[in-house]
Amino acid sequence: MRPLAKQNRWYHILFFLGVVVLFCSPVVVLVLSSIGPHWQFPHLWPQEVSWEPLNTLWNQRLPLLRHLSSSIGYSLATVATTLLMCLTPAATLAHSHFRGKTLLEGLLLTPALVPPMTYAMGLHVAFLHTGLADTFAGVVLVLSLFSFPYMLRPLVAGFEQMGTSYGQCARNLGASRLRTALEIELPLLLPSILAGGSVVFLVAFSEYFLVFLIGGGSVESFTGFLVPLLQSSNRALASACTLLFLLVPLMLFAASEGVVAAYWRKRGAPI
Amino acid sequence: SEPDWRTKDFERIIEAARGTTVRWYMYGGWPHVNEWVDTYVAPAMQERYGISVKRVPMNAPVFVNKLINEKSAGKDPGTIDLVWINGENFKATKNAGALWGPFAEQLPNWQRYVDPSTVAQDFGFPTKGYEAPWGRAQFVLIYDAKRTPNPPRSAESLRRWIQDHPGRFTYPQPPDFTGSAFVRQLFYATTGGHEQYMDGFNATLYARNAPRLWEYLNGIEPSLWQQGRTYPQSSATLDTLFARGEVDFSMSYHPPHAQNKILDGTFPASVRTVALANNSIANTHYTAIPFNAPNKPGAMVLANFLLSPTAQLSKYKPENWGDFPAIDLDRLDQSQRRRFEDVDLGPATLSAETLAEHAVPEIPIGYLEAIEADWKSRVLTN
Amino acid sequence: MDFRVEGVSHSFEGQPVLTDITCGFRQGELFSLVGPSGAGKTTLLSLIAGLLSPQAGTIRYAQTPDLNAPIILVYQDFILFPHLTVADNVGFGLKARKWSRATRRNRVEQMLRYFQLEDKADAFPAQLSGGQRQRVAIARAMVVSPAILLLDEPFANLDRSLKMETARFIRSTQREFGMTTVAVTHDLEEAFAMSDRLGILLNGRLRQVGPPREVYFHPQDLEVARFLGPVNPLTPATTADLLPPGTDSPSKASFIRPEALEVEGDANGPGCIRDIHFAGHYIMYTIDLRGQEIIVYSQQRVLEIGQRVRVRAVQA
Amino acid sequence: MDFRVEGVSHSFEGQPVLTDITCGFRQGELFSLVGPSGAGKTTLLSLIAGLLSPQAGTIRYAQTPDLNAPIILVYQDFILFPHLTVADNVGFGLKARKWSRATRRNRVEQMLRYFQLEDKADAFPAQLSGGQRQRVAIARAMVVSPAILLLDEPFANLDRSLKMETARFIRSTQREFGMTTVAVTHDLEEAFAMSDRLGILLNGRLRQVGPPREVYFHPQDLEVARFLGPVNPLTPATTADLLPPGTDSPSKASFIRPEALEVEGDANGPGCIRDIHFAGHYIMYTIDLRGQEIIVYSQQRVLEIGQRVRVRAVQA
Amino acid sequence: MTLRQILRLAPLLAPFGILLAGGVGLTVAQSLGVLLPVPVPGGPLEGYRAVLSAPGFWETCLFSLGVALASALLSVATGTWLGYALWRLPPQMRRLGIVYKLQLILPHLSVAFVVLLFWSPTGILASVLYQLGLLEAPDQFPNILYSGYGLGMILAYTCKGVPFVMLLVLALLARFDRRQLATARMLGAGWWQTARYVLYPHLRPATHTSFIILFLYSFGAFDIPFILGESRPGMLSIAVFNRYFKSPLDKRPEAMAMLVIMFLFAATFIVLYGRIVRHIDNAARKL
Ligand SMILES: Nc1ncnc2c1ncn2[C@@H]1O[C@H](COP(=O)(O)OP(=O)(O)OP(=O)(O)O)[C@@H](O)[C@H]1O
Ligand SMILES: Nc1ncnc2c1ncn2[C@@H]1O[C@H](COP(=O)(O)OP(=O)(O)OP(=O)(O)O)[C@@H](O)[C@H]1O
Ligand SMILES: [Mg+2]
Ligand SMILES: [Mg+2]
Repeated sequence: MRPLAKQNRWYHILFFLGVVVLFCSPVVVLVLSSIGPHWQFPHLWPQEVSWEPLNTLWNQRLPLLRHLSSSIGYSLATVATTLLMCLTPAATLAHSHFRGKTLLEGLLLTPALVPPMTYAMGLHVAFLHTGLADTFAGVVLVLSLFSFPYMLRPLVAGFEQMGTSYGQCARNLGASRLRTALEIELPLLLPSILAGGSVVFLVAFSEYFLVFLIGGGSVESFTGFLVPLLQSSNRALASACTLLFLLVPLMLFAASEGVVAAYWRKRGAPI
Repeated sequence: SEPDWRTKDFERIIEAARGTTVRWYMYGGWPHVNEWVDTYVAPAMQERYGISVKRVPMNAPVFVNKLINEKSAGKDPGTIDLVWINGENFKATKNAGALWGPFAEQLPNWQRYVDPSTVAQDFGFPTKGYEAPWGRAQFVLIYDAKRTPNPPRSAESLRRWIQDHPGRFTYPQPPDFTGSAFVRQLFYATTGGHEQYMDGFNATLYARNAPRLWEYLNGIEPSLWQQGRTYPQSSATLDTLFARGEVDFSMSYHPPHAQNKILDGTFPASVRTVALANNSIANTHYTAIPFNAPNKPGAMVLANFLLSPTAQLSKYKPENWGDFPAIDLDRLDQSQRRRFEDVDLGPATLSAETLAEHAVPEIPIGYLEAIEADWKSRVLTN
Repeated sequence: MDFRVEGVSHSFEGQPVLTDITCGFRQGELFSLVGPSGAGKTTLLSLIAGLLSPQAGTIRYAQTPDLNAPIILVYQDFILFPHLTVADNVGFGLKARKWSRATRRNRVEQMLRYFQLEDKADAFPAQLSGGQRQRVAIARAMVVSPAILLLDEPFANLDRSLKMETARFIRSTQREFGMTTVAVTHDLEEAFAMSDRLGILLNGRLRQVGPPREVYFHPQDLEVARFLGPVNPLTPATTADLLPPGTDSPSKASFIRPEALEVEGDANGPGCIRDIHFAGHYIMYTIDLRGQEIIVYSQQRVLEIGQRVRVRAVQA
Repeated sequence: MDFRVEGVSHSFEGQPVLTDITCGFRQGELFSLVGPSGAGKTTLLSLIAGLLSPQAGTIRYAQTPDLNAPIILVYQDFILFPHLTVADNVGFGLKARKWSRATRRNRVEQMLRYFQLEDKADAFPAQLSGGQRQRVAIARAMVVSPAILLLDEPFANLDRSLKMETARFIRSTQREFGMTTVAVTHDLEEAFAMSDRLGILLNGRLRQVGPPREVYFHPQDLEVARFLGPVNPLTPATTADLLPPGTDSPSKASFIRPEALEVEGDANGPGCIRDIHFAGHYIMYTIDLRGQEIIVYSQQRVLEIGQRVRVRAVQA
Repeated sequence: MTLRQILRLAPLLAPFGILLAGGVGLTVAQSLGVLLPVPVPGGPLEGYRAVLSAPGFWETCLFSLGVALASALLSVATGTWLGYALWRLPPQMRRLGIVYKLQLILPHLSVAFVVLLFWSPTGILASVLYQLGLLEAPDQFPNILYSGYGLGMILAYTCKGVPFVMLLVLALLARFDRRQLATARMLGAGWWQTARYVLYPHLRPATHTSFIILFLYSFGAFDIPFILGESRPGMLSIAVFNRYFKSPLDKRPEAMAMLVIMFLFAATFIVLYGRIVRHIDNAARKL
């Protein structure tokens, strides 16, 4: 038995480099192919550099920014909505037992996992009748409806792990339900919320069909810009656009991750 | 309530449209087209009519579904003023009653410059004035003159070329738009030309002729890319394979496509196009107005502007787009016509005359559906 | 606040854990609940705190517990909020009572000083030692002046002097505010020393309730007596040896405690020392007295294993 | 296995927790580590177990620990595997040693019987009481016969009889297999009773190491003495009252333990009873002796608060 | 279920009910030939008949299942391992390790494109091999992407799935007491025993959830097959996509029938999976 405290530094460094290469290489490739549209076998990098795609992006910067901010807006709103939708149900699913719970938990996953066309038409008709179609609220609602499973699962896991005793203890000390939720449970669930929120944000941010069908083009979206490019053969511009697309969630993740990690590190937790 | 704009004088329509916004829903995957709309159409419309044009990128199937739903829910007004549409999508929306019209023949530029016979049918489906033409496209094969100095120019020589160069050719899998058009061309070529099919779908004729097409396709299959085990799922994938040098041909339903790709750097400068002799399908693409368009006058003014010789000329220039005019050049005056003739399409795009020489019309939609369905059972799974 | 537990029973998964517990708890008293591990002590506290509902029986409070007269439970495993500092943990109950920041800070500081945690005010629970955590948990509960304070093993992780100080603090606060305290403990000495009454829970039944001396000296039966400390059963044979000649074997008390015996070296004595355990302020002798094992606590330091001795009851 | 801790220091976030600890641990001994809360006891155990690397100093083992001679630490908060049953928790180490299912089951059953956990074999940790969890943790460690067993507060949640039995079990297994045991405990009585040697850790320094009696009766200084139990400092004034006339105030021992004193009612005595604490097998009197507070442990039951008394050292 | 529980679940049950009733309801109706935008001839079950009897339908189903299964298994295994290994790294490296999220963010279409760029015979790997002198021409490069086994799609789905699993796993590990690992090590447990009995039970919620999600998602999504899909056999999702988006409206009942079938499959799969996993875990619980 080698002393537990001794950790193999070289193994760690090698592994870390491996992870970095593995996960960064696609981005490097995207960068290269965005400036080298005519990059071909057997060259390891583009032989000639073209700034054309970046130029195009620059020319489109105003509409791009508009679309981008609209996308960020409804994606964040979706994260908030799913969080609100999922909190009490997740606590209930984690802490109580009833017949058919597993079944219900499973069924609640389905919206995220079947093609959106499965319910898109029906929802659109329903939204048309309620006046939600072509509105920001409608887009947020439809995105929440199909991305909530990504929030629900981490939350249920988080609640299960947290157990009931913290909540009980806080209530016992006289805290109201709201204070208990806000000051005790939410901070403890932060890693789970972050995990769920990241995925929900991404799913909402990347969704194309539903945003267009329900938002009807009056709610602008960056994917409306990106997806046709990705589907076309203009790889260079598509790559450049993808990089731009990458930027927003990346900054958001880095920021939230940093904040949460600092929060827990300070508190002596192993994050 | 809204006046019936179909009966109104166009001057009044322009008047009513002044100061409004037109939301134009169109395919957004071609950056140069987007740019042309944003930097040419929109300012011109603003300047001439005080109309602000808002381009909304949206794939046709999405707005088709949206319109059909809005129709069944009776939502009026909607959000779409004008759409870029043709073929099956036009048929679907028209059949669902989701289009407004007829309006096309009312447009001054339609009356002045359009040859009605060329736009009476869209894939064999009567347009009845529910859509206004604004461009023309034609099918071409794309090759690299450096790699393939002598490209085949007929179905027969193509077959030989493929068999001589195993693994270097493929086509997108129908129902991909481009792949499907390629198969339709071969249908014409292997069964004795297009004329016989122009009167609408004839099942017995189809049953008699189709086997020859399957024979051709199955004949080349073993020599295709990946031994024909698999086909690219989209023409974009085929473009990529071609650009990376995995196959020697790409194809497009847009003659300037190769030139555009050279300009944006995807294809090398030595890329050229070729049309199959006397057998290159051409079609027209259109604009249409949804039944619940909130700004019908504005949409009509835009559709009319797009048909104007200036707009058509601008669109025709390869640095803008290179899309072929939908208007009949014979109806233009001399100087206008000269300007069209003077446009240098670029080395990769075939000239208008060459294309016109080999152009054949699209097949009625019934054949298209039959071919796409049978391609699966006769070519793919056999 | 006084309250009554009436005929309460509880079981987990069909296994009865508490059976028919009935007991009144008096305003302001310090009641210690003792019993072997797994007897159901924690369960009883949870029932009183209202965290579990009794499956049978009721618990009647003299007045409905509320924010001003709360019932507070200090958990056996503390349940400190890991994301709050020590100061915030302690101040949590005050915050819930909407105390202003300044008064809260004052009160918390005072509390921390009392529990010798001033220098840990800004530490997080993960950075504390076991005993420090326990003190934070107790401070967090005491700070809101509960009407009923329930302590689950409040001293388990404290060293002797902290234990005594904490006990003293609980005792004095409790007296001052008249808060009824129920403490579960394994430390019988502490329980004897600080409680007004003791309750002995064996196998899910409350076997005896009473002031410490009464319970210690007049246990209801041998089982209770044994639980409270080692006992030497009095058989007719040993009685003769242990009690002064002429004393009758007392009819009621059928045993004698180790500390009530005295041991003396005597080469002709009837006993023989089997084992010696040094336990600090006393020494435990295990003595073989004509075949029966007798335990004696004594200050005698000179005896050795194997030595022959005489054992006698002390005159109190 | 014997091992040496040599000049070990450790600090958390710049705060020194252990300073220059040097101590040899002998093969097969039971070493108790005592010290106030936060003294660094847990930290020292973690260092010995190799869970932390010392920031200065080294720990030398007589032989490299391995599967057949493992070092096992039983945590203060147990760290049971929450998803395994009690039996699986206990059998975990045996499985790692590739014991067959049948022999494993036998051994585990035997262990559980020993710790009175047979009926909890299929329960999960969450369904156990505090003491039951503690026993599972100890059983899980003992079952693999570690060469070095490190126990962090092994008795904190056990009642007296379980505590004694567990101590006895550890003691006998430990003797049998010659496993070196280091136990952190707050229960001084238990530490005195069962350990071969005691180490006293105050403020991160190992202040004294020795057999219990030596440490108890010859503490190195007053601080150590105080930690081990209440002391009555001997001033010239009190010496006269407490010691038999003619005895010189001993030069070395400057204090006297409460159990070395005797108290007697005496209407003219110099002392006055201030406080009485009943603690089971003894009673603690706090006596005001000419203005100085003196603590006496006694069996005397008849005295009352306010009564005048005389206090004297007992003859041992 | 008590009323209280229902009330507490209501924030999800209500929207889920709307989704089912409103959304899936119309789909079911249209699959049965009613409420269609344009009337379509044929009986109510015509759509289902056409779908089930389409050439190669079952083959397509099996192939889609295979691709989904392989990519989900691969993602869960790799993602769990990588997540755990990342968590074990020293804090500074662990913090930088969030680069794993890059691939989580990349749209599926981009990932497909990147896979194509890497693995095609004229791709980056081939170029590297060429530069190393191990390859003379692209056609010597092993045929990976379009070999008929769906390897390209499996690769792409795995690229997307691994960071997803890592995200969930790391969220759970954030509240995992490292001393459990230390205890297992002290007791002599090897790599497998620790993983199986200490780590896995803790990560179980993440692994099972992500398996279900990744499996069903790759079964039904069409972004990646759009670029890396093959023709023989094709992916079920592409068949749906084509019927829905690329066919005339009279194919709507067929498209809807396929969607209904996929929905039912997803629901059945989830239920069965839950049963099977519970069974396996219970059986394995006895050490
Ligand atoms: N959630 C539960 N599920 C099943 N059994 C339980 C549960 N909680 C407690 N028990 C069982 O109930 C009995 C009493 O538990 P309890 O915690 O009240 O004991 P305790 O007297 O506090 O013991 P200790 O002194 O060891 O803490 C024990 O046998 C325990 O195993
Ligand atoms: N992870 C940590 N970060 C910062 N400080 C710590 C950490 N762990 C322990 N400490 C501090 O180190 C000191 C010694 O802690 P340790 O746990 O060794 O004490 P202990 O002697 O075991 O106390 P107890 O008897 O209360 O368990 C304490 O003051 C504690 O606050
Ligand atoms: Mg308990
Ligand atoms: Mg400790």
